[in-house]
Amino acid sequence: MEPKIKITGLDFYYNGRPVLENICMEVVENTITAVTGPSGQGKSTLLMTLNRLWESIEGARVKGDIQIRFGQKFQNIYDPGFRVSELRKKVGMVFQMPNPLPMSIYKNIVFPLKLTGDHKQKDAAFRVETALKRSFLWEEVKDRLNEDARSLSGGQQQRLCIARALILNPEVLLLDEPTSSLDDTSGRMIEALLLEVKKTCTLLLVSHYLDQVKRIADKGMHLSRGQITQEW
Amino acid sequence: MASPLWDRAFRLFAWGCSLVLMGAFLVIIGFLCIKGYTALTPRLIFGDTGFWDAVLLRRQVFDGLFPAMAGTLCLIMLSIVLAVPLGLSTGIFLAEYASPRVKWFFSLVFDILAGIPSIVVGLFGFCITLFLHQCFFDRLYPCLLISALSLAFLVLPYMIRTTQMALESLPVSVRLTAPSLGATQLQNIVYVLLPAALSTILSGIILSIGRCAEDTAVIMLTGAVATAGIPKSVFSSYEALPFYIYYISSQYADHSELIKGYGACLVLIFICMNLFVLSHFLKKRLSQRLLFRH
Amino acid sequence: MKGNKNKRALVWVGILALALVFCTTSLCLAGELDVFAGENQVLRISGGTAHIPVMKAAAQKIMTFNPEIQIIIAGGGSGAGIKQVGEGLVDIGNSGRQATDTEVAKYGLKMVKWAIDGVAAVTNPQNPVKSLSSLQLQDIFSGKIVSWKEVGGKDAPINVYTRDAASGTREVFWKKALKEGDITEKANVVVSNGAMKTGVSNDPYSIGYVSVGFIDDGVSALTLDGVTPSMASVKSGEYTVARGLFSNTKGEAKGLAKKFIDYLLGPDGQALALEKGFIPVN
Amino acid sequence: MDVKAFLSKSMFLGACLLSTGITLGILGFMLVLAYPLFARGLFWEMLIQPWSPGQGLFGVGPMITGTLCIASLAVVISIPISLGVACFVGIVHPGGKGRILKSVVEAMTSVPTVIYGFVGVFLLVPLVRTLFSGGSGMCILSAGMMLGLLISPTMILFFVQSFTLVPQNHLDAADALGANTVQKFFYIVLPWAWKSMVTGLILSFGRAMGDTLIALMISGNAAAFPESVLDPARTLTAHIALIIAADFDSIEFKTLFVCGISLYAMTGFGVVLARGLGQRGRA
Repeated sequence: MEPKIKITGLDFYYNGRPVLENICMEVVENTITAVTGPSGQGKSTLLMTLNRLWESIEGARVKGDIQIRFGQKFQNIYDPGFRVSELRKKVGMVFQMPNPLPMSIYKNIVFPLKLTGDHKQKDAAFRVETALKRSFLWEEVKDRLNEDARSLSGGQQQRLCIARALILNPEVLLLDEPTSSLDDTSGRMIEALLLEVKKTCTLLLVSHYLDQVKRIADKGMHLSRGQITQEW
Repeated sequence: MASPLWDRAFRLFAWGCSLVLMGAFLVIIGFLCIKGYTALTPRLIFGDTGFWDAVLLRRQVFDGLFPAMAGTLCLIMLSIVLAVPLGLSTGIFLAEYASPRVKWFFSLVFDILAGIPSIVVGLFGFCITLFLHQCFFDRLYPCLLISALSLAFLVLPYMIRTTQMALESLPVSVRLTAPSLGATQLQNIVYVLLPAALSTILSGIILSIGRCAEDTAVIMLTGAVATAGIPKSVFSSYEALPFYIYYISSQYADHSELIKGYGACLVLIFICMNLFVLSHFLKKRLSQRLLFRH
Repeated sequence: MKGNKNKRALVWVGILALALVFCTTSLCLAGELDVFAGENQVLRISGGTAHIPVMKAAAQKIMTFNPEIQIIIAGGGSGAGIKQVGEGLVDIGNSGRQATDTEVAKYGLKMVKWAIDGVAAVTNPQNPVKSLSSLQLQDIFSGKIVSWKEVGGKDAPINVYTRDAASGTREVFWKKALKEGDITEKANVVVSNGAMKTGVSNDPYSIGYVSVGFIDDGVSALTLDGVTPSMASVKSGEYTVARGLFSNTKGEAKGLAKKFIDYLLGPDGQALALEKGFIPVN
Repeated sequence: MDVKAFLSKSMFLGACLLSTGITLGILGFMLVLAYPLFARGLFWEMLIQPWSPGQGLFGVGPMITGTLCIASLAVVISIPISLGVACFVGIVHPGGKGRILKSVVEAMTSVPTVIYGFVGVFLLVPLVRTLFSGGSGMCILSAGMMLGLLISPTMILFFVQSFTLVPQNHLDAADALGANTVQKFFYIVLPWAWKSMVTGLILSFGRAMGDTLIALMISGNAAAFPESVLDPARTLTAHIALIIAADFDSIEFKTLFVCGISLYAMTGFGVVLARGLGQRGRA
């Protein structure tokens, strides 16, 4: 039960307007931490500060300190020497809308390896298979790996996106309302999947389904007007 | 304006204008077809030379459009080859790297470039040639390369704008996917953004090809001539379809030459319409399926 | 099998025979064109638009004989021809007027006159006015006379057509027919002899001027002071608005340019000039 | 990896600067070549003086007048037609018929200008000549009509696009209140879209000014100040095409740069104006 992420005094401004104010929190290893709250209160923004994805947004600015423990050592992810692409390989992210790239299923999963130049290695196919198995998708797609990923159903697409994030074996996985665009059955499947993933990964889940949070989260916090108002 | 009379007048106006415009368009096309359909034979293109002799460049074609078509083709290919890398890179810079202020400035510059009349670009090309000829290379004349360069300048703003728009209009979900998996900005552009915007960019390129195919003002100042045969190098003068049409319209010697002019008009319209349809087809993003399977 | 072999041999003999016939006929036909054998250069010609039909015909003959040669022909007018050959932009610059002394001195031009041509005032064939005096012509072009009625035609305004500043035809017509009088600013400006002919033949109330070589059914040549412009009257010197057609080179003509000019001066070239309506010099 | 990122960024920036250099280079080159005229103070005079080489006057005043007349006429002819067609496409029949018409209009944008010129020479000019007997038929009216036809598709597409800026809920509200088409157009569409429409007008005007072939082929090219729409006229663009063959050292040739700079300045001004409008329209 060691902490994985430590956030202290985090502020986030968008076009000079504060979105997050003085966030302090800790996330424990191999747990699911849920962030709840009304929409438009900075939940997604909070996730984006953890993999610095906000940096591609025009007019955004961040202040504060985020430490993530890789191996034994905590590192400040906003350290000038810390490479963004390395960070994002270790901190995966899954979005609200499934976002398969316009290519085949196989190419989608192998895409992160392509970014590191590993996709030509012999074990690439094996790693794809493993990732797909971990995200409960293998049985459904093993015969159609060369089909367009956008031909899958919504739930399948979301699991594909999780598989794609998992292929790099991230230590942290950020999930931005991963089930809100899906029907109940698909949502339940994703939940089961997340509980599996928890064994090897630290999960930070944004959700506005309270019952979902109660079902799978180990810890929760409520975000309102850019501040944490409640923790349990 | 509440009375139904107004409403009817308004509809009538809209109908009337549409009919006038369509009428004018049909009259133009119909006029060319009626006058020119007799010219639409292989002779129009190859003159007295046989098809294979002409295509394999075994014999020169006189009295035919073949050299003009070949010239236009060379011109298009060369200009596009020159304009695409520059236009694409500039568009990428504006869409992905430039800050809003920088973007504002450069867009203004390229809007101005887009507004410059083509003949001014031609004048620029001509004077540059003259200048280079007098000062540096006395073997440099107005030629295919100069025309292609000038045309490339002409279509550059279109290419920049299409590329920029295509990239900027990509949804955030596509834009953030690769970075969230650890892609660098360059990887994101090369692997995700450009492929996703490709169909729009391609349709822009094809419209630029249309511009190159139809432009007359630039080429008449920079190297298109009445008789040149098939261009042998990029430093050679050349014939071009639109220039041929212009030339015939003012200098036809007899009726048969004029008929050839009508034929040339039909050929040029046919080419431009096909390019347009192709670009339309691409814009409908049918290409995505074709390009991304596997 | 044997029959087959024989057949094949027969085909080969046939092909050889055909090739032989081809070679000999082309050799016989060539004659004057022989000098162009083995050349593979580019010859650039520009300038006077009156010259273009002859240039095109000659180029077609030469390029058919030897496809390796590329002859590029552009218009532009006499002024452009002289200027461009002087600047070295083309190999041969055509002009429908003699180069001025300053031009000759500045560029070291060599002029070769290969044909004589008249410049005739022309009107639309429908126009009843068929003859004018010099004075009337000058007044029409200067804009003093604005209606055909004043010179015995219909009651309709006169549409004057003229050429652009680089034209040699214009220069000659202005000097010899208009006696250097003004040309009205309201005149329609066209860029070549061909364009002039097109313009005049399509406009019933027009007047313009073209090289005699361009006169055909589309336009009618005006009798000027009682002399009808024609090849005969130009040749005899009776019709005075005439000029030489020149091909100019920078310095003494060399290589392909020389061969081309020699060809124009030879029997073939002169025949072409005659065929296109000009008076050969030889 | 960082080197790669830096290199690629520099490359993209370089391309952008190069493209910009071309734009400014065109202007710079013309200014340099026209410098002798500036130095002698002739430039500004030339903008208004008449063209009569016989008297040593090389002004491009008639060409500027001709350009403005022809382009204005083209826009005046084009506005009602474009408005009507745009209304047809955007408001009266937004569905099937409108979509078909819009496709045809889009296709019209790809018709080469030289074709319009060609048809102008052999169809419109004789027609104008017969209708208004007397003139040569090569006049401002012919050129204006053909240019009007040339710029209409662009203008229509611009208008249609401006109409789409009108929020759908406003239109629904008007429908709910029982407004008829014409009321919807005047009370809702026009107030929303007029700025963008004016932008389209300015850009079309620039396009009409910048076209060479139609004017060169059917406007008669007379270098006098035109007095009526049936007079021939010469545009700046046609002047460039006509004089380009002149002696490079002559003053005639220098006037080309006066033309070039005026055209550059006018179209550039139009673009800036259109942008200004567009930006205020958005704010």
